[in-house]
Amino acid sequence: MKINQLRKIILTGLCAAIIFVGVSLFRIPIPALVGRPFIHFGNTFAVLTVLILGFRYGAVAAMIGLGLFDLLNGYAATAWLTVLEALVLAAVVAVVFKGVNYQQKPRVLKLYAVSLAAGLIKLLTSWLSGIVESMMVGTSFSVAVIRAFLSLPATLINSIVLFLVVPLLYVALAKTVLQRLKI
Amino acid sequence: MAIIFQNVTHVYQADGPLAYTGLKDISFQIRDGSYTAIIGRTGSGKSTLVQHINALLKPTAGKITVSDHIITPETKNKHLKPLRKKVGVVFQFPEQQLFADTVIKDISFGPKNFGMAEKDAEQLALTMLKKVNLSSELAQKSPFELSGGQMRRVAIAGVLASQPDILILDEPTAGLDPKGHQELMELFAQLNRQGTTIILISHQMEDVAQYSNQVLVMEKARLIRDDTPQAIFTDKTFLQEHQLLQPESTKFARLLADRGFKFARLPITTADLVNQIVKELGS
Amino acid sequence: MKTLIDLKNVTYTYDEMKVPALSDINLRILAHTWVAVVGVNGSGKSTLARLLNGLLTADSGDIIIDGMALTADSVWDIRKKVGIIFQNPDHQFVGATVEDDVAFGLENLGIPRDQMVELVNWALEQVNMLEFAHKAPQTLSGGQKQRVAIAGVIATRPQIIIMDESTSMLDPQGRQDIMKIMQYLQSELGITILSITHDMTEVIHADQVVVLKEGQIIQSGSVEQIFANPKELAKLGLNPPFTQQVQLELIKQGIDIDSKYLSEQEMVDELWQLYSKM
Amino acid sequence: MGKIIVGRYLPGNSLIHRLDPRAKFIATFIFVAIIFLANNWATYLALGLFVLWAVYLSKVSLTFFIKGVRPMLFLILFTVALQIFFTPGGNPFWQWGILSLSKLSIINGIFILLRFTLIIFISTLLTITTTPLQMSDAIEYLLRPLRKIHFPVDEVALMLSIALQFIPLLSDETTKIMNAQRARGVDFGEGNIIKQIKAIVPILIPLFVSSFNIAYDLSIAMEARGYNGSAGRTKYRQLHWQKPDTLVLTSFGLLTIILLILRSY
Ligand SMILES: Nc1ncnc2c1ncn2[C@@H]1O[C@H](COP(=O)(O)OP(=O)(O)OP(=O)(O)O)[C@@H](O)[C@H]1O
Ligand SMILES: Nc1ncnc2c1ncn2[C@@H]1O[C@H](COP(=O)(O)OP(=O)(O)OP(=O)(O)O)[C@@H](O)[C@H]1O
Ligand SMILES: [Mg+2]
Ligand SMILES: [Mg+2]
Repeated sequence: MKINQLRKIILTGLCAAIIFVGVSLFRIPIPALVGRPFIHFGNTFAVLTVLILGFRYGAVAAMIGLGLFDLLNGYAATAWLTVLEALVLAAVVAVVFKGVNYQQKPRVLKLYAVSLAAGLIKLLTSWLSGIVESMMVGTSFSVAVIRAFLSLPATLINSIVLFLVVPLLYVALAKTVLQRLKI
Repeated sequence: MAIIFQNVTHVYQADGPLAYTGLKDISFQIRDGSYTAIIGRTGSGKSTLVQHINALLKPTAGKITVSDHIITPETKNKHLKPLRKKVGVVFQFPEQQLFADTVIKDISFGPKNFGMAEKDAEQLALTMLKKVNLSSELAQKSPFELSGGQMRRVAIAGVLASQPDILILDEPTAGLDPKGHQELMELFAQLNRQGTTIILISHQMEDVAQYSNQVLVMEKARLIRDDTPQAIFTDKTFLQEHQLLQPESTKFARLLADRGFKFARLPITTADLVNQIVKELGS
Repeated sequence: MKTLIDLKNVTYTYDEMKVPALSDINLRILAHTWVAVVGVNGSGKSTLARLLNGLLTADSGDIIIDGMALTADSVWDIRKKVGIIFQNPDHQFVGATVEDDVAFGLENLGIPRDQMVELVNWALEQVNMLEFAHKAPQTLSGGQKQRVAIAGVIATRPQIIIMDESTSMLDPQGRQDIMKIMQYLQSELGITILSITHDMTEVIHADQVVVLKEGQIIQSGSVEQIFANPKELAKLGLNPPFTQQVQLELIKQGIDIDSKYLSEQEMVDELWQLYSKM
Repeated sequence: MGKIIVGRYLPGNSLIHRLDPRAKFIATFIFVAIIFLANNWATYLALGLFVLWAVYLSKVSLTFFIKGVRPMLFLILFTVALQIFFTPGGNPFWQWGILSLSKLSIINGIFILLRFTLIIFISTLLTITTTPLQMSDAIEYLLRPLRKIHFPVDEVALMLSIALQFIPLLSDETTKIMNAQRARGVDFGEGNIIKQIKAIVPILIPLFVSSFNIAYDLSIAMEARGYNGSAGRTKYRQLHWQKPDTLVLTSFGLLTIILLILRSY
């Protein structure tokens, strides 16, 4: 095995760990009337990972990082939904990143296009998985749709943060470490 | 900048199933401008102890006074900035906290956070670069292109840049080669001579003996001794009981003493060892 | 004694570098000896370690390990003979538990499981870590992790172990533990040790000391030979060992003491003689 | 040392703890599937008793399971309320616009509450009684059939185990870096959101740098120990499928049959 490929496999595992830590440690509580919602950076880090490692490895990292978190924290029954969401997110991010041709002509605006797409698709998949979750506990379809809608505000805030933060972090990474990384 | 600990206890994850007592009923004082060393085996609570001085950790019980700041279990996270500005910490392997794209930006990060204007902060950063023996040509380079030893210096400069009155050093030279080690220890000694209170965590008894004037010995979350280095390093039974090493010079002096050599008092530094041998042989 | 490692005119240059990291290295190491490699940061010590294990391939020259030339075909066999322990204990733990980590090298060799179980137990016993077999790495101290790394290496029964600053991140206790174990491996299992280190107290116990500077071996010999000329060493950024520091300082202060390298015991004897003559 | 626990595993030596993780995995997913068969009090009673029996066998205090429900409580009640008020049909004894309340919808709501609780209990049971390492072993094993479609199962398994192993290390590192930056005047967890988001940069970058360094060092260490891809490797750690594991799956078969019978009453 080429050492560079091994390195990339290891890095994928480590990025998955960073994503996991992004959910478990990087949390900002958001003020709300009910419950204790918080912004977490799991999805943000997942998008960054896809930008850094490309679709194949990035998607695996995202699926492992986010899926493992659910599995180890008592959300095993819905972990498969999280994993699917991660896969879709990775695919969209990878396609848009390629589409805007960032690698050839790096412009920050293009990164915002990527993160916008990521934020929107996250919104959509959260809604869909919300529906499936409700159906799993036996609500009727119309109730599932409504319920999924009403829990969107929290996802929206997360998506907005994702949209704003990904370009910021990617630029910071590109300026410091990515140039040294040869994979 | 006197520091006073009064019956300080710290319990990690106090209300979880994995509660762990990191500090148990610790009391001591550190005088303004002193050079204090903290020694003890790994896991004895040294790092836990020093993180209370700038309230990165808060006591579960007890009280800490750092000049006019008082830290108790009730202390809120707000308004800690003035304290944090006064107390600089060089953590273990500080190069692992570098993040900016240029050396100068990284060094000026602290002062800017503490409210200094960008221009002034960068000016200060250049001064600090010189202080840690790095050429000012490095200022615009990426810190990640530097060698390990240089990165360490940049990180230390970043802490010094806030011009702290108290400087906490957690094994600052671990992993450096002897030359790098020597130069940094001299830098800290110089800062101490200029009035900075220094608190050094170290496993290197030579350094402790040479530079400090007060030694705190930690064992299993307790402070088991607070004394001068001379008293501690010449107390063989104490060292043996607590599995602490003695400085090389003390060890060597003991070998000589066993053969019949007479020392006025057991030396704890190389300079003292040499002086006493010369005195004995020269007369 | 037989020659275990033989380097002939070995040169290596990293891809994007202009100057070679190692140039024209000639070095012979005898079986069952303890060799210390010293030199300032960037002098090429780690590069040497990596060449010996085939992690890097020399641009020119020959590397012969235990009579076998290191080539693309023999590299996997050579790796069985040459184990390396690296600097950072956290960055070389591969398995999820202690026993899994020790088994890693054996799994790579395709060894059947029942044989692995035996070898893992044996290796853990050698480093006194058997009782930790089921523990996860994050529950171990740095020194314990390095002991596991050693077990992982000896499980495949190598003839040479290279330590690339393996104790530099440990506390004194951990350091002592590792040194004791390595001495045991050398004397009881006959393993040849090549230790890269900045620690002079360790160097003075070596059978052979190799000094590197800017990619070249500028000295190689016994401790007495190497420390015969401390001024030269100082120029290379290397501190003399503690007793020699004292010795040099005493000479500077006008004490009439032998200027050749003295071991600790010799120093004590010499000083005692001077003392009792008065 | 040992100060970071990943996930919510609780050490123990109960029958459930000792089950093969694959059995627990499969069982959990079967359970989530057959819960769809429940449609009346009898079926819910059967499922409920089954879950409580499993909880009892795990010898884990019920409070840990209730703790698992608590963060979801709002969501559950919310869903239940929606279902109750928005399900038309039956004979509503109260109606206001599209909102209505009937005996049927209330019963329906209670069923949803039960399902929700049962799913959380069974997920929690898996999490609490299975170490992260066993989880990853089970996943690796269950992925194996994908080899047929040339899915790189071994590589993914390696990534998974590396992720698992370095989560504690990187968590620890994160805390350390946060502390170091705090000491340099950064506030985390306070002040306005924009400021807090910006404060992520000086943590994330060192974290990535660390990861690159680990990847570099670890790849060299692995190669030095003879790692040359997954081909030709033997395996030290093995899972042992035993009688109780088969029994568990059988009991799920029985449960399914019971549900099928009960649901037609
Ligand atoms: N966040 C934490 N949660 C729980 N326990 C902790 C935490 N941090 C440290 N500890 C424990 O507290 C004890 C003291 O740790 P500390 O880091 O203060 O030791 P130390 O004397 O600095 O050791 P070393 O010489 O290894 O740096 C250790 O047993 C450690 O495992
Ligand atoms: N992967 C690499 N790519 C390019 N150059 C390298 C690489 N690794 C090392 N070098 C260069 O090769 C030279 C020798 O490095 P080497 O790591 O062998 O030194 P060393 O003696 O082990 O130093 P240290 O004491 O810091 O570990 C140095 O100039 C170094 O910058
Ligand atoms: Mg410490
Ligand atoms: Mg090296």
